[in-house]
Amino acid sequence: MPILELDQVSKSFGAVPAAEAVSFAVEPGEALGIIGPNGAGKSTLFNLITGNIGVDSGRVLFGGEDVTRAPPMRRCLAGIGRTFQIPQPFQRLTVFENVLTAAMFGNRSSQAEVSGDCARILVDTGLVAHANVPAGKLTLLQRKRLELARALATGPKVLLLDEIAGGLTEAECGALVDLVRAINARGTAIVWIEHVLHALTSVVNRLVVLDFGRVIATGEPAAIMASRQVREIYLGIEV
Amino acid sequence: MSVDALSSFRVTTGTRASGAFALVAAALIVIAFAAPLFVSRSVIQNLFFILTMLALAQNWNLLAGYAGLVSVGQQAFVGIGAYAMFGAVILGGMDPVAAIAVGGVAAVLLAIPTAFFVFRLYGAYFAIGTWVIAEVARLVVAQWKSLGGGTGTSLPRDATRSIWGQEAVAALFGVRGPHAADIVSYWLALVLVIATIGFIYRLLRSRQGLGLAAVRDNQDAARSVGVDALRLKTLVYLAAAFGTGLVGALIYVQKARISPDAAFSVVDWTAYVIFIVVIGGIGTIEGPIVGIIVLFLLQNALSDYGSWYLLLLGLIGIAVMLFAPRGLWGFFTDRTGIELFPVRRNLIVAPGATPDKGGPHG
Amino acid sequence: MTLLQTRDLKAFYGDFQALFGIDLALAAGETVAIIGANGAGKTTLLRSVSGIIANAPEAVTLEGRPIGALAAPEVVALGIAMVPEGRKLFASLSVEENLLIGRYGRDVAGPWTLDSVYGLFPVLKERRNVPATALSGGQQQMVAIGRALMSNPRVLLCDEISLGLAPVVIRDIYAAFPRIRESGAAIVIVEQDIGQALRVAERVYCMMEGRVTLSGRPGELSREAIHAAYFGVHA
Amino acid sequence: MPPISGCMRDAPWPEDDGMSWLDTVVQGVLLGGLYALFAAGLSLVFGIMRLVNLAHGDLIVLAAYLILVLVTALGLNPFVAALVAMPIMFAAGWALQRLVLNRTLGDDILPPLLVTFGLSIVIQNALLEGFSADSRRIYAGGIETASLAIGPVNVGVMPLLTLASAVLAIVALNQLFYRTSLGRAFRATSDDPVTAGLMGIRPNRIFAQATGVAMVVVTIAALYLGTRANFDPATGPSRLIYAFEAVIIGGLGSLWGTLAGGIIIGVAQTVGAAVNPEWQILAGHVAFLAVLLARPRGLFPRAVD
Repeated sequence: MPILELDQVSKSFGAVPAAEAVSFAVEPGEALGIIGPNGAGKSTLFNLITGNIGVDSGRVLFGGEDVTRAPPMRRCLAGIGRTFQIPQPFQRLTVFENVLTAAMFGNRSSQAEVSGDCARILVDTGLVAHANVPAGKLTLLQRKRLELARALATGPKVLLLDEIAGGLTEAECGALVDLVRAINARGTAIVWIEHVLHALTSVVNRLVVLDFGRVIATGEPAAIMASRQVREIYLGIEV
Repeated sequence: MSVDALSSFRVTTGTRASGAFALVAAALIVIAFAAPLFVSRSVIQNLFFILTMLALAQNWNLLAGYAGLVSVGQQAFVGIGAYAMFGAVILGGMDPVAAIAVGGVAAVLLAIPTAFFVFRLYGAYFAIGTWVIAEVARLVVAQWKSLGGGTGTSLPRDATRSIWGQEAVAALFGVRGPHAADIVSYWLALVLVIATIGFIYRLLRSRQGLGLAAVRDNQDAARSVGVDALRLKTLVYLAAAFGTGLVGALIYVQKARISPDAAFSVVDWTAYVIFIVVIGGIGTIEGPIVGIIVLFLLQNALSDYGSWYLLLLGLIGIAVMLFAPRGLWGFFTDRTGIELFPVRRNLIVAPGATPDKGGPHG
Repeated sequence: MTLLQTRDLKAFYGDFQALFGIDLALAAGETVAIIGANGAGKTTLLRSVSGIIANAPEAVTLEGRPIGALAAPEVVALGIAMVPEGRKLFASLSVEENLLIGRYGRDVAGPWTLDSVYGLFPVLKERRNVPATALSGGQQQMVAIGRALMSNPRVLLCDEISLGLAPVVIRDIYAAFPRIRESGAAIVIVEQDIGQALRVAERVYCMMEGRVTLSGRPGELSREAIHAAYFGVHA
Repeated sequence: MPPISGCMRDAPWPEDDGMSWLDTVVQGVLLGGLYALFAAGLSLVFGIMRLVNLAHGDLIVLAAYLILVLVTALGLNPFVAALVAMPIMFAAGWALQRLVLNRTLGDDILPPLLVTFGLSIVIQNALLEGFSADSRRIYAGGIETASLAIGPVNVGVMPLLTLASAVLAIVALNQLFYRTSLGRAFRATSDDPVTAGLMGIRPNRIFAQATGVAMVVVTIAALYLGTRANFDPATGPSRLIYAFEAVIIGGLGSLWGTLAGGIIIGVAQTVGAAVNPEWQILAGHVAFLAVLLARPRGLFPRAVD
């Protein structure tokens, strides 16, 4: 039984369709990638899954339970962790407090119970040296890591990553890939929107291609990248 | 960056400054309780004014400074708390001191239905919505004939002559009845302020407090990590109503005379309170303390200038909000980093050590 | 004679540097394309030229005159009009009102009037009293271009006009560009769709991660060179 | 804050027969015109810059005192005095926005609320110093007591003029909004200030002009407030609340909705007063809360927040 399933999910803003009858499923522990040109509706899809935006029609199922109408916090408690494409830290709280908030509310537990996990997550994401720095003072790349750390702290069964590899150097990208692989290895399913294809394809085992809010192809990364149609639409190059 | 153990870490909040302050605060509290021994009755009455306004300011600051709910209608709970106390004494024959608790409960009972209305409004409209609620409460209470209707009423003489603890204090300090009543009211105000600040400080250091701060910084992000923003804000709205109701009841035990226009006055119970918090430093516990001291000094300096006093207060409030939005204490703490009520959770990791295995991510 | 020029143009979003010193030139009546992957800094460049992002005065010059520090209202008054990314039409204004507001800051005689814009995009004429956001993506893009033309600009900045549009619609829109060029306006097109950009531009700049990695005439640039400049070494 | 009892003075109605209910409703509609005038300025400014000025009621009272001074010092007729006061109030509103309120605009809701609340206290106490706490009235001569018989109902000239002025003001504002270049700039800036800058619009100046226009409407409201009821430095807040209730009932940013909202509050108050004179103001508030319960976004929501 899939951990996350979208069934004919549609959403449009005025005359412009953001998602049209999008359907796909994610098995527990799977790593799924989502690619598509800018304006294809990828980030909107994440907001539909997390409940920050309501669907016009269709259903969102989590672990078999219909969460289409559930508010964001209930979906988080159910096990959906997400990062925002443009980092949204709690500016005046410290890095440690950002992660602590997610851990305490995401797992409904006390500060004592989760402080250890938060410290460990900060080490994993390379932020422990900035633990007591207000999040507003972090660089953009550190804020991206904080997004990941905060999402991890909620103890998610499915982790939604939104263009988290953009702007990284080779070394940073490699480290991120290792971390995401380690998280996936521990059983957390991954759904990752990304433009840095070499990072994405080295982790995910399946790709979904979105264009105009419609799923136009799904399959193995190698097959997808080789297909003429995907390269032309996505890369805009007459190949 | 392999995932490995963090054997020794601890989370601290206190600082050297706050440790020292705790000692000073303890000493101040002892002196404050003993004050009636060595200060005149008029000083006691001034201290009562300072303490009750400080308690109102802390409750308003909890709402606006920490939960982002700017209410311009907290006078509704001052008025309801006071009138419930009057009702319990005049109609129920209760002792005024005991009736203070009835004031607090009545305020919460009013806050539950009104929360349903005002939480449909946002920002400036929430503010004015709370003001309408206060106006409705004032007009309804003005219809309550058995408590003097629009012109108001007074506590019966036998009630004010024998409030709880009055004879004991009169005997202990060798003072007449009314002076003893002032001392009892003063002590109650002291207890109420300590309880209010204690409750707010504990709340801020709790899980709910962290959730509130997260919602204040970014509501969408907070909801996506499991924080139920509406539930937290409602919790704070009810807590502030309870605290404000208690203070309202206590103020009118000491005044012993009440009228709808006085008990629900937006100037006395909201305008002054907002200036205390804004000038002192909104969003901090120390701010209102600084603010009430500044207000009291200004009041004494300008007392015989009538409306110039409020005019100046308004101008200072505007200037502070425009040029130093974190107020006098915010200005001080930004430069010195000293916090008397620290809330920040600091993670101290022993150098080189790494976390131990275990826990859901182990 | 160079009409518009950027000299060592830098731009920051807080501590994140988006542009690392861009040198770009645009002659009167010339059409230049800027291509590059997502996050290359193309939009940041246009926002700096149009005055949404403030810069050093001499970082951007119009006919030699420093305008880098001017705010958007002053820049449009000098004749640099912008078609913003994502079109950004005004929801509470009709199609015609969106066009009319295009000349609010610069009302000068010139080839572009309501009628000539409707001539360029006939479909807009019948739908002129409809709220602008009720139109399809392609029609909204036409309104955004028409709105910028209404100020009879000397320089037209177009940001990602093919974003999220079907290929056939993109072709319709680009079909209007020859007439825009004939009207004398110099055009800067920022585009992710390389094929479209190469067909319409006289010169091309390719950007990657905040730097110009290639520039020249479309005919002279090989596909491999463009590929490398677009994706960087590891493509 | 004593209820404006004076206002009811010029609407005597017989006690019991069916005519009295029709008359009560008509008086309510006319009173609604006054509340719509209070609300129009508030609705205009909120529609453009999402700012609610808690000193709005006090600015109306300030304008009333200005008209009073012009009438007493220069011996002008109140209507002429109002015309003279309009440009002065426009300039005052323009300066207030440019120098003070523009600094408070931004994401945080605290600054505009606390600054305008402070402004309300400053205006009230400045007026207290200048004019003392005595109740004042602008005397408009014979017209105050003149009345017309329209069908079965006896209607005062001033209340009729008030409603007419409200409708005219809203028609004028709508023309300004939807027929002029400045109106387009208002709406464009309200939709997207950054892109408005690309069109050559300077948002800060637009906001100042919007507040200036709102102050002109405030001056009209002040004329009728001052001639139909007593006022003193402390009557501002209750006017703000009626204006607020009319705007919320009508729906944010919809001027015609504001007129409807004002009329609903007016009728609720006259009906409430007919039942028990002490319930006039309370009935208005209850009507507001009822609408808020049923339609939280007001009856004619236009501005989509």
